[in-house]
Amino acid sequence: MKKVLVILLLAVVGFYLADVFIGIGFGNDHFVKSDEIKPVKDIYLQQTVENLKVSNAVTSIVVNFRGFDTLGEVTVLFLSVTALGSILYRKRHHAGDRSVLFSASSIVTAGSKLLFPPILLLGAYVFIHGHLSPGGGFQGGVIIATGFLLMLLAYENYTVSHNALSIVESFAGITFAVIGLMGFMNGGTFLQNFLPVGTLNDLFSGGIIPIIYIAVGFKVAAELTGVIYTVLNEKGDQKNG
Amino acid sequence: MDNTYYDLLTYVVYGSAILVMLIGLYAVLVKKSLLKIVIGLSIVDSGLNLLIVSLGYLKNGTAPIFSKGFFELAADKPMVDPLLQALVLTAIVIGFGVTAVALSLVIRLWRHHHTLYIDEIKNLKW
Amino acid sequence: MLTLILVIFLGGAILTWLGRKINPLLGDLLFLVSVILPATMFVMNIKVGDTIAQHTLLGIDLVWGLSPLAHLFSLVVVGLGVMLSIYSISYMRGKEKVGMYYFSFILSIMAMLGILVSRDWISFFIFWEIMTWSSYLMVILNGKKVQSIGIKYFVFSALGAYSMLMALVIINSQLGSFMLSDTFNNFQHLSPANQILIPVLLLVAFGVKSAVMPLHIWAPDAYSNSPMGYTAVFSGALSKMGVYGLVLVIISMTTQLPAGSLIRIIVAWLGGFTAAAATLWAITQDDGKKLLAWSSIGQLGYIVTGVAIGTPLAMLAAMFLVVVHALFKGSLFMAVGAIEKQTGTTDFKEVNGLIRKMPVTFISSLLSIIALAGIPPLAGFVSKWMLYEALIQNHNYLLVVLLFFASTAAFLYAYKFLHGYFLGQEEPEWAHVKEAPMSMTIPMLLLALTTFVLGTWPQLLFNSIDSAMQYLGYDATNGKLWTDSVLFSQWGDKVALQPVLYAIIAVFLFFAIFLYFKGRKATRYVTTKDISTSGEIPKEWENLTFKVNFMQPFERAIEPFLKRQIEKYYLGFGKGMEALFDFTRRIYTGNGQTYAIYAIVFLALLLIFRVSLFG
Amino acid sequence: MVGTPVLFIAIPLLAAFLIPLLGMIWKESVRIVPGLVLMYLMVLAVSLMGHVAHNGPIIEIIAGWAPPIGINLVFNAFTGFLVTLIIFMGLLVWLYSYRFKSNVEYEPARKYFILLMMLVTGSTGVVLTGDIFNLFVFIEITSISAYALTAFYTGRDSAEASFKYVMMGSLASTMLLIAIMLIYSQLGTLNMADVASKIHLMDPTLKAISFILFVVALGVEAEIFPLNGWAPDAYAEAPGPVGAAFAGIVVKAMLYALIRFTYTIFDLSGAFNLLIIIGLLTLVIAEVAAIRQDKLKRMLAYSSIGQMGLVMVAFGIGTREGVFAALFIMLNHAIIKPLLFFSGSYLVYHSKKKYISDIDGMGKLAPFTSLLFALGAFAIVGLPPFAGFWSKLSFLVAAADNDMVLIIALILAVSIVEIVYYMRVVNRIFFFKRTTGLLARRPTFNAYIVMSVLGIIVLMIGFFPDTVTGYIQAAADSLFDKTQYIHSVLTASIQ
Repeated sequence: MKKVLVILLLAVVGFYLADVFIGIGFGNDHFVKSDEIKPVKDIYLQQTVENLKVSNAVTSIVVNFRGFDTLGEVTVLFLSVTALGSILYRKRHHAGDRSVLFSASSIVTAGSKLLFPPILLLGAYVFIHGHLSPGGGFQGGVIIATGFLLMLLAYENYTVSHNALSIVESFAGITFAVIGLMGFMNGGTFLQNFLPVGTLNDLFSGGIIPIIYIAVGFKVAAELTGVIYTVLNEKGDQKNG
Repeated sequence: MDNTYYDLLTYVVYGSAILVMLIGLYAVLVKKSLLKIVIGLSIVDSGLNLLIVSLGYLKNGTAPIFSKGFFELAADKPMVDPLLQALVLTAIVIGFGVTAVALSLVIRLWRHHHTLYIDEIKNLKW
Repeated sequence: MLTLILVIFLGGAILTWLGRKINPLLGDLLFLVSVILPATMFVMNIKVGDTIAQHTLLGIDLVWGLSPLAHLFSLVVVGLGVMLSIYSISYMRGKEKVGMYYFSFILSIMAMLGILVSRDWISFFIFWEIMTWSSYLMVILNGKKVQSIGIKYFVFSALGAYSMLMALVIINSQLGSFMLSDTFNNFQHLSPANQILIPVLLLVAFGVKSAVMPLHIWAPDAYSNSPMGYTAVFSGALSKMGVYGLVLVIISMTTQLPAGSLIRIIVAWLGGFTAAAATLWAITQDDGKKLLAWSSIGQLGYIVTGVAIGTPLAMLAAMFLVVVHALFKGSLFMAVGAIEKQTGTTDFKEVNGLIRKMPVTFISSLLSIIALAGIPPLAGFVSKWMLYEALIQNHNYLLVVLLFFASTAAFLYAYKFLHGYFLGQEEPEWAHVKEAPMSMTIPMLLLALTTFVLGTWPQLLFNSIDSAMQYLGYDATNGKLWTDSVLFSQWGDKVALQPVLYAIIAVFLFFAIFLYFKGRKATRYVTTKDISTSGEIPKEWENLTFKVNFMQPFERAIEPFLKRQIEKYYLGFGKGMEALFDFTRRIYTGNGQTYAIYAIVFLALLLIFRVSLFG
Repeated sequence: MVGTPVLFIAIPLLAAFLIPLLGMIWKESVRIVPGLVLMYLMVLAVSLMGHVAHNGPIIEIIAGWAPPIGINLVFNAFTGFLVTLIIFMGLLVWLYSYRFKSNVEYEPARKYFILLMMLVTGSTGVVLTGDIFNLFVFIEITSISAYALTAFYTGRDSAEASFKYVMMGSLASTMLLIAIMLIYSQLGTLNMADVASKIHLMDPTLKAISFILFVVALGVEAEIFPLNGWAPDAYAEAPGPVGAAFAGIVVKAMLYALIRFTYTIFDLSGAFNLLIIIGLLTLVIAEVAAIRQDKLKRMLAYSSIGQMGLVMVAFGIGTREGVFAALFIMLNHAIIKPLLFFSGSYLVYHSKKKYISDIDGMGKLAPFTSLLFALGAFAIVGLPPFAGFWSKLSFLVAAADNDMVLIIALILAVSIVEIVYYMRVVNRIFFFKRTTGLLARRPTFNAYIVMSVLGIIVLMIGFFPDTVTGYIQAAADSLFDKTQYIHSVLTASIQ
């Protein structure tokens, strides 16, 4: 009975949503046709080439145009790690074993060991080239974190130093915030670019954008690893916690 | 590509994105296991992200990257909306954060109640 | 100056409360100072005038002044306040929460004066609410039945206060001013609906405080539950604030209305019913406090009737009764307080024959009871006479019958009161009881004597009343208004003295003789246990005082009326509401999933009704 | 000037990232640094308020892109008022928690203070930001901190409360995102002022639907009736100071967002009626539920929800006076409700189940705390001469000016219900005999200071309401003046 009602309810909501979005249309220029409307995406696309010399427009938006959002986003990640720690916190004497109790086969362990460095390298590549190619700090960070996840799954006794994680995390965060504050130099604004932008499609281009994205990469990697580690260690050893 | 193709695609793309959201919502509203509810929330997020990304698509569009290849091969093609992609990036990260918190709460609830059956976890009411 | 006085009250209240924590004696001293000093300053310095002090808060002008009407009431407040502050020192000695008692006492005196000096609705309301919550603290001070009696009082007060608040914001929105004078002068500019709504709301507001019939149920419990030292203020002065408001509404508002006379007749009848029913209830009480509480309600009923009739004579009677009731009821409550203090109980069935133990208390009670019952030489008679006369002049014969019935029935409880405490067998249990200390008996006696004086020389008060009535728009009568009454026109103000004095002398002689004989015979104690029974031996604990079921035949006669307690309906309503509330809160099922469903339902509803919401 | 509005966000974030490092060096710093940051922000807020009063609104441009391209922060009389309030309350909550949490170990303490600071920062960001999507980000920052703080105590049912909160919160954020996308898909901009200036171009159906989605999404956080199931649980199960922070900070910020959408961004005429309807529903249901509670904090929570309903009705009046009244109620509520939570959480400190009956006779054991609780109770039900009266009066005056007689009557009737349950508690504190053997816990020195400060403010607003009304009036004018807002944002440039 309840299921039927819920389905009816969802049908109503879904109908209205679908109606709206199908009305908007797919793949066409959906903005209201009016002289007053100048979609900001056009400005972004234009400025990213002309002013920032960043070829990946998404990156320039994420890090520069809407860099403030990204600062918040990074904070959300940081907070969720903190929240996780606070929610799952236990007094030390509750310590037991790690919740992943099986031991992986030797193929997995050996393979993981083999794969771990390339994964890290790939992650680093992705976030270093965030302003040139698809990808960036978040994506690279996630890749690196999967490397750690692999290791944690493969090795029962693999540990990551909490202190190291939190130092990396903090430094990355501080870098972001401090670079943002350095924008105030020369009468600029928060997060404003103060470095030379170079030429389009160069590795060293885009001013502060790559620097921030690298910091974001480190931060995301550290935080995701932290999340995984905390959850895996729920019930687990508190050696470093 | 002709317009009827795009009209059809509109239904398919938006319809499926919204369907994914509704499936997630169904899980949230009906499934009794906390874990399934969290999964449902995360499915809703995915559907939403699909929806947003597809909203930014343009006919014949290309990725919003001014790489050398773009200037050489596709300079005449419109670029899809980079802003929506950036927003989706943010939304994904935030969704991740919320899911992590929700899962950790599920762990906490399991510790206390030794059940994930939501009808049994209602000490706080009225 | 006025501001200073109120600030002294406020500061005094806090200082007293703090002082009490340091040293009880310091607290007592501070208490006396912070009542008497500003009260004296008020009497000495504040003369009748329109604007004495003005403040602006929140862009609203708070104007304070003293109208002649308010001046009349302020005399009652100050007089009772000072007397009771002296009384309270001894009364509260050795009790708990004395600090809070002092604090609330001072605050409520301040609030009452504040109400009287308010020339705008906002300060009126502020002081009204301060009065409410300070008296509320008194009602629950003894910690008994706090949740039922206290909450009942507060709910009704809030009902009244919020009616007033609603009325005054409507007034402001219509007339653009919170000033009392603007309200009364521009009353005609209100829309017809508001012309009815506002007086009705205000009548509810003031009706609650003056305990008019359907709104009275808080009063008996609240009066009897608060400390006696304060109940005198409560019944004598605080309830008069309701009367003050009623006077303002009825005279300054309803007279401007076509439908006003209907409203007034209704209020007058409500007052009459209150008087009659409260008297019946008073008769059935076995506790002095309760009896007096009901009696207060009854007397307020008279006053309300007088105000509502609104002819000059009725008004005069009502105003006179306002002052006199404060005096004699104050004295009576003090007497009960003294008895409570000395014996520890106020139950008629337990306390007996205190006439010789507490003679001063007895004398003052006697005087006050006579005044209460409306027996000629004392002030109660004057006011009641004038009221009947006014009603007859106004051709409200049925109402006269009702009030006369009430007045006659009042003899029964008046007698019960006197007999219950002071006459009857002297029990050895109370042999040790002594007269209350001087600081208690003297204020009591003073008030009683004032009643006596006013009954004999009523014109002492008439000048004040007369200027108050002129202020309300009655014809200027140069102090001759009261000649409307047969009572005085026949006798004349000067001549009135003689027959009254004869009467007084006669009464006193009678009592002197009575007391003499009573005193001579009192060598033999007849206790309640000393009783012959036909075969049954009464047990130790059986209370065989004949005051048990004293009025049984009478009670049986009026039972059908008493059964229809309004309180039951209110209680039923309250219970029903709480049950409904309890049902409502089950919306919050505690299941997170349900909440999520609510959210989606809400979304769906909004989506469906989007067109009707947003066009 | 000692800084620019962006420091409200940047400094706490920097500090949050620094605290783990500092904590490795000196453990006590995790408690102190958030306080120092909040103190600095308080100074900043006050000085910026002074600046705004003379020089008009400050539009902070971020990353060098003038609106509508980049994100911007708007610090005008309205947002400045709320920011000052939020940071002030944050500071008090910190001060109160400082010793309250001194018996907590280092790890949780570090997290508690970081989360608390981020709760304040997120709320500040919600108020300051001039960008719809940025608003979403800050709402998420606030919510995640709130989820974690709700579940901070491990012993009780806090995880359950928090889980409900997460469920509702993430549904809300989904809807918020859909609404933002709808707006963007039509107008091609995310800047609030820009959206507001172009909203008339939008298709009415889409406009209404996106507004509905906003209402539902923000309504979850702003605790409007059918969406507030999580709220009483979260308030009741969170640590005392966090409950205070919810009432004093989070709800205020979230309600701000709802109001910003109603007043500035959308131009729907029916929106005000909707606010009144949901406000009344919220008020009535919450107060009705509050009267039947047997746990103190839960009762306070419902009361808080009810007050929010009242604020919504006041905003729904839609006149300048209505806005003034709403802001005044918000201010009073932000001060009084924390006072009640602070003192209340000491009154039931040793009680296991936190029942109201456990505070019988507390007046003797803990006179100061009890007195302040009573003061708060008197003030919140609107008894003169305390703070709540003036806001209630200004609300009623504003409502009466719009001929909302029945609504006034309903609200006053509900106020009677409110009086009943508050007075029942006050009666229990002062006039009941102690029935349990539980002792009172002596408030810490900091808690004394915090509660006294709040008590003094309550009295001050009660006796001299004009000390604050100037700011509220300026804030109301600023919210009401939509064209000025749009103009000042869209013409902003880098100085």
